[in-house]
Amino acid sequence: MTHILTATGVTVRFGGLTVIDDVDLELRPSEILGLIGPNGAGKTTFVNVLSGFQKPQTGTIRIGDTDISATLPDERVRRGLVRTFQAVRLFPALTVAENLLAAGFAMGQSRRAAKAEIATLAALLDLDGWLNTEARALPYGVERRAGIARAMMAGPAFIMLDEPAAGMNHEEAMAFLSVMDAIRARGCGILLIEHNMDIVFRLCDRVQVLRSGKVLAAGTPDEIRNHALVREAYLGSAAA
Amino acid sequence: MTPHLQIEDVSVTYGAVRALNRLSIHAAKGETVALIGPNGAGKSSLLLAIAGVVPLRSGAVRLEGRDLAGQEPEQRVGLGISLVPETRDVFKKLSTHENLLIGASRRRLTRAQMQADADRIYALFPRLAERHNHMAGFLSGGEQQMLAIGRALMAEPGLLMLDEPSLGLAPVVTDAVYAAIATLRDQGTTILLVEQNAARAFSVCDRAYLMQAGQVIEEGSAETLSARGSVESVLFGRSAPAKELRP
Amino acid sequence: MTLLQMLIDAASVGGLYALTAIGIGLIFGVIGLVNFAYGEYIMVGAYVLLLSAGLYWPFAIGAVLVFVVLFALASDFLVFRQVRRAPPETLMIVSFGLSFMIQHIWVVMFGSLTKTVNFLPAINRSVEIAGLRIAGVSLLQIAATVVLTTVLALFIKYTRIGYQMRAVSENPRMARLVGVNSNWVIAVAFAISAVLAVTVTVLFVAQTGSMTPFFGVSLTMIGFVATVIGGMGSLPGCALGGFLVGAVTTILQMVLPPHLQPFREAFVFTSVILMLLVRPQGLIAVRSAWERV
Amino acid sequence: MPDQQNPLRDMAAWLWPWAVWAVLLLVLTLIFSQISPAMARITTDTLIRLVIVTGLYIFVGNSGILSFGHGAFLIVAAYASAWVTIPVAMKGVILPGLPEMLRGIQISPLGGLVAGVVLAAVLGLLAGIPLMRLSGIAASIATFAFFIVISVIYNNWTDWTKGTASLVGLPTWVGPWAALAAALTALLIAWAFQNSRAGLLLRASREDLVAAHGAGIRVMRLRLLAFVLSAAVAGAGGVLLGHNNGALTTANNVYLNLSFIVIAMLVVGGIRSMSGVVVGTLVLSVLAEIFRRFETGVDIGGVMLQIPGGTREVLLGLCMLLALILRPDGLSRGREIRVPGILRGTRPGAKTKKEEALP
Amino acid sequence: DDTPIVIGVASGQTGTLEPWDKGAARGAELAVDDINAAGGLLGRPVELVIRDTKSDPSLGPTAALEVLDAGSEMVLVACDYDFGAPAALTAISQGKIAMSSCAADAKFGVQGVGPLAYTQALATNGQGALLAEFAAEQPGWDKVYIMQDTAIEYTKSLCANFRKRWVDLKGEDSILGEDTWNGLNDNAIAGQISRIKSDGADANFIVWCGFTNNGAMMRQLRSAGVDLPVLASESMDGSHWIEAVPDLSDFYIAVYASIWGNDPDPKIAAFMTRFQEKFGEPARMGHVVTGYTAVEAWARAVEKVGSLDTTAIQTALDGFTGEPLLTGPSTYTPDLHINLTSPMLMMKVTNGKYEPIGRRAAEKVSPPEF
Ligand SMILES: Nc1ncnc2c1ncn2[C@@H]1O[C@H](COP(=O)(O)OP(=O)(O)OP(=O)(O)O)[C@@H](O)[C@H]1O
Ligand SMILES: Nc1ncnc2c1ncn2[C@@H]1O[C@H](COP(=O)(O)OP(=O)(O)OP(=O)(O)O)[C@@H](O)[C@H]1O
Ligand SMILES: CC(C)C[C@H](N)C(=O)O
Ligand SMILES: [Mg+2]
Ligand SMILES: [Mg+2]
Repeated sequence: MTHILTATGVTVRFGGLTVIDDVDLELRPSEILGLIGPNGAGKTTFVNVLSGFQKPQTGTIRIGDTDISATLPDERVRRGLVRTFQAVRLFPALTVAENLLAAGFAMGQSRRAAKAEIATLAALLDLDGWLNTEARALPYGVERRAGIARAMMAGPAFIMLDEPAAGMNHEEAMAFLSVMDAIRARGCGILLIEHNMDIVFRLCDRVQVLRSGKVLAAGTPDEIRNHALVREAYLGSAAA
Repeated sequence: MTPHLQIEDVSVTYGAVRALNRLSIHAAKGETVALIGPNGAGKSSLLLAIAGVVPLRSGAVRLEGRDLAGQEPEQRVGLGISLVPETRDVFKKLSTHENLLIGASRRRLTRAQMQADADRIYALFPRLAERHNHMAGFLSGGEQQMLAIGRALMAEPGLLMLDEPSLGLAPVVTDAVYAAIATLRDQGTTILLVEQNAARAFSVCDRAYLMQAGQVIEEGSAETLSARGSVESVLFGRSAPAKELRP
Repeated sequence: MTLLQMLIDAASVGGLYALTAIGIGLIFGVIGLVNFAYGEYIMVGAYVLLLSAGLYWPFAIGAVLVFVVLFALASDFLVFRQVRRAPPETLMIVSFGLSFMIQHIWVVMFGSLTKTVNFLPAINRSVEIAGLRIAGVSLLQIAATVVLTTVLALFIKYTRIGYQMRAVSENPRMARLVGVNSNWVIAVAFAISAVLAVTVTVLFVAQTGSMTPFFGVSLTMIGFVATVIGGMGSLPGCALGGFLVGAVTTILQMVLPPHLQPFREAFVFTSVILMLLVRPQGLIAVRSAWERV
Repeated sequence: MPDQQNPLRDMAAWLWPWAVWAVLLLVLTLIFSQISPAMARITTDTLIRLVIVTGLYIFVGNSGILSFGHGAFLIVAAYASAWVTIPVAMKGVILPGLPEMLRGIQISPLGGLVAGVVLAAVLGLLAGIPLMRLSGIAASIATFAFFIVISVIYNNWTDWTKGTASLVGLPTWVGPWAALAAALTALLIAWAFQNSRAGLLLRASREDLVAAHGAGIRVMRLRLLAFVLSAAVAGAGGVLLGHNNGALTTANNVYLNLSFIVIAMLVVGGIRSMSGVVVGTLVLSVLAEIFRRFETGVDIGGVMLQIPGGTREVLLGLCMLLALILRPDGLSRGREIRVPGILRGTRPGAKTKKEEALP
Repeated sequence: DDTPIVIGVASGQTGTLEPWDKGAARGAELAVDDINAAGGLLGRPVELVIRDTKSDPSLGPTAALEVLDAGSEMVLVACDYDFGAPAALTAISQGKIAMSSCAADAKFGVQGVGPLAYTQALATNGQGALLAEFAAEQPGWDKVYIMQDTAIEYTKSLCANFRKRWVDLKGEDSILGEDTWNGLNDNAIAGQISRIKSDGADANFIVWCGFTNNGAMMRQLRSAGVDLPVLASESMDGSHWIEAVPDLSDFYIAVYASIWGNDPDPKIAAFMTRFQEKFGEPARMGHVVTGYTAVEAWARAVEKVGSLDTTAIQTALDGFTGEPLLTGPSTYTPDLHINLTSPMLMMKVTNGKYEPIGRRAAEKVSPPEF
């Protein structure tokens, strides 16, 4: 059977502030699920919960039937659940190639297999010329793509991308659509956080909208685009 | 008439990498100038060079005709130059409010004046008001971006440099930011705007430069540039690292 | 001996450590510099006190204050300013090298033998309150710690230069980009830490009457341990850490059976490790010590 | 042909940076050990310090955590070797408190070395399990505390260590050549580790711990591995130290001072490369020796040059500061010796091949 | 043949041991002057070569090798077993005699270094017994409180030996309490003082086995109002720390020689005057005489056998019985290369003034156990 990533009843509080309030989410293989919402809605925090960087007050995370709520982040990666960071966070003193190699090694890949995978991903994400550049010297847009490549090195079953297209211009963003398709074609489920609505509406199978930690709406891109509350609270001119 | 900002023949290198190559641009007082170019074109490097945190290898940065060589970054802030860096760099261990206050470091303000200025920022970004006592490091990505912009505005700069201000912002907030940029422009602030979303930038700018590989390749008003279609061709090219000085 | 007396003794041994720890904690937690040379500020002050021992005591302290503040500022200007952007381990070794150098300059000037001076013997006398004995110096140490911690914590929290200090320590480049004169702000922090060092000097010399060019080292070491277990970036944490180390030492000294007494330090430092394992961010962890992802 | 595989050449390229230092050290040892017995001893001292710095580097350089605790491994290994190598007759007099089993045996120097290294590694493992959970300055302070604990125990564990007193009777088999062999081995271990998978992963975690977790790297395990390896190598240095002096003592913070000197050498050389280890150790050792000579007086062209007593340390400190101010990333700037073009060929990862692989 | 005979000094001319070792080296210099003034040794002039170990035990062998390179026939090493042993081991491995000026641990000798190692100190066995016997004679000193620094072997061994002899004389019950501190770490001893005040309330005197930082400890003790007599030994000698204690009184100490210009032994008094003349300052510790004696003893043995043959010199040294040296009669045996019963000068301090009480030697000394 195909495994599904499920989160149920997730609540996160910081002191008196409830940042995520009883949110459920389901992500299937080969599916692109958009997670959108105003700034500070709790999207990144939710990804932190899924990836194990944030312990929720309540809630369970499952892959298939296995409860992974108690596992550490690196363990979840080895179970096929990877993420990128909103602030990218490459290993600054390592070259792009070494960044990717490290991710491959962490999954126990052989040097040979890792190198082959690096070549594939570099071509996919337009990183070829940058492989021998130290990560700290990368321009912002390239840094983001390298971050995605590093996450993909793990050969994940589910990938959570936190604003992957930030810092890309319109043309690049369109090229990026094909990258997403390629990833999806590998059978990988994608959780996509993005403020670029062009991308979200073109790419996603489903969209879930968070506001103030609660699910405001969920449905197909078209339903969301026309959802009155979403238009007002979030989309503004992008709704056009 | 001397332009407000004049960049003459500026080169910037990082070790063996040349990020800017004898580049010249200018901006008149009150003008809004956009810088457009693919990843690695050197846009951020240019803003950092103007702010004084990366050294020039050659050329000069002039503000109202005066060469800024030897002026420390903090002194340039005193001259009215303010930067919103693309890495945001909010002070994580300071509260939101303190981050705003520190933006006004170079202005001799009373507490009341400072509070009034901060309130204007809160009006622009209501989200920050809700989080004014939060440690900035705990803010969400977009909230940090708002804070970085707000902090720069607190300096009441004569020359505002924005490096991808819409990065990570929700569409409604991006609208608000661009509305604010338009207001500042109308008030006479000179603005240097780096933006990936060319159409968005063109909606507010008077003039734009197209940059590639550390050089200006085209210059003109928004209309002429988009009419010529050169924007697409530049932006769609594959990005590659800047040329090394040595083989 | 009563339990209360034991606690008082514990506090009086901890007093000096606490005072040292807040000085170290200010530079360490606020400016982000591990300054091994802090102990040398204390040390050089003691020698100024030695040389000015003939003066009426407020003048002697004044002389120390002027000298040590200038000394600390000079160390910042000549050394630390040159390596502002260096990686942290380099900064640490720079401060270590500086500390080493100052010690040996003092050895060349004064010899490595203990020097003694009978400074303010009056405040060293014990006072007895309700059968409990406490040295006057210890009372002053405890009072100084409490007052200085409070004043400084408020200063850092609420003044303009206070948040500028925190900004500079976190991101010096960005601080300059918003117009903070980081050199000035750091100089102020050094000057304040020098004032704290002088407090330690005065009370230390009054308590022990002795000095060597090396006495700053063990104080600094304990100061660092105290700062880290107390909680970096929190001055009350530093003070608490200092009191704790002193207290644990004293209490162990009193409760350990004689054949285990020589192992006292082993017990003290085992408990340091345990505390760190339980609370890696320190006892009074400031919220900013955590990083969100 | 770019795709041609040449394992021998790859191997040579891999070894090159190490080999260059090995030859240099060999030549230096050859020259200096011949000058005089005192000079030979100074050479030995320097090489032993190189072993210790290398040991420290294996952990610090790759994990990015500054350890003040490695002195503990020197102590533990040196005493372990002493227990098994001091002649039985002497042990009866010097260490009557030692258990019968140890008192009755005397094994070869090599056996002593193995005993020391193994005990250091075991201690590294036991201490590492809790300590490696910490990061940053808390980890550094914890290693420092660990050092104090071990040193205080050895300082007062009279039956086994003679407490604060010197323990004598260690066979003095260590000379320049033994030390050189040890140093080269240690450097090779360090080199192999930093280029291994584990080495890369650990360096990644040094750069960004959160991202490392996010990439699935098991940081604690890797740190522990490096810690144990580094303890073992440092322990070997401790054993050599003991058998070079013929006496051991833990009194008066000798190991604490040594620890700081060793850390200083590492940082001055450059904490992020093996070359830094060698450069830092050699430069500081040579400077220390030169200044020491000046202190006792040097005859230059008939003029007696002498600096006042105690200035040696001042000058040494000054040189250290200058080095760090001029080169904050260490004298080596974190770089390794470049592999010459003929050896590099086109190894996997080199540019040309990648470009051909493009669609 | 008038090539000079070289005597090497490899000890801590700077660092922790400076007050002891630099003094000893200067004492040795005076001895060399004396020998040369009297026509040299075996008709040859004598010369001193000094190398600093920086008070770092691991630099000992290097310093020793250097003085041996310079042709040393004998090597004078540090005033302490732990600091001196490494240099001494190097010297004897090259077949030369190693002398410590004042390592008082009996291990410095055949058992702990080797048959060619000697020390001029009075063993802690003797020092402890001497203190106990002195105390037992003082009227009203019946109950003792013992304070011991745990930082080095010397202080531990001193206190242990005092204890042994004292229990012999006055019984176990006369010890009211014992406590320790660590001189290298502790700055404040409030807890220990409180305990003296409670447990030691009935004590008549305190035995204080201290190493460094004595001024700080005594200052705290006295200002806490503990005015009991304090009894100490040579490691606490010296003019450098007493100013820390206002009007130090009721302090008793056993020293090798008085540095205050009032040594009752005219030979020593004269020596101290010469010292002051030669070096322009008074000696800082009585230990200077042991540096002198080290050279004196070795030269005496050389003269006796008329050669520089190490084995012969060793035999001659081992034959010393009550050999009159500057510090008093000195005795060695083939397996004990340290004095057990030589005399020391007891001094009493009142208002910061050191007054000699008189030289005495212990009557009953328990031999060292190894
Ligand atoms: N560790 C924390 N401590 C306190 N508050 C936090 C913490 N982490 C997140 N928050 C708060 O929770 C809210 C949600 O943050 P989150 O980063 O999840 O938002 P987001 O939806 O990703 O927003 P954006 O689109 O701007 O990235 C924010 O207001 C933030 O201030
Ligand atoms: N710290 C650095 N060290 C070395 N090279 C650098 C550094 N910063 C930037 N570069 C190089 O300088 C060139 C220009 O980079 P810059 O960041 O200015 O580009 P950009 O136009 O802002 O790109 P983006 O649109 O992605 O932000 C790039 O080739 C980049 O690799
Ligand atoms: C205190 C020491 C430096 C001197 C003492 N005589 C000893 O043997 O150790
Ligand atoms: Mg987010
Ligand atoms: Mg940029």
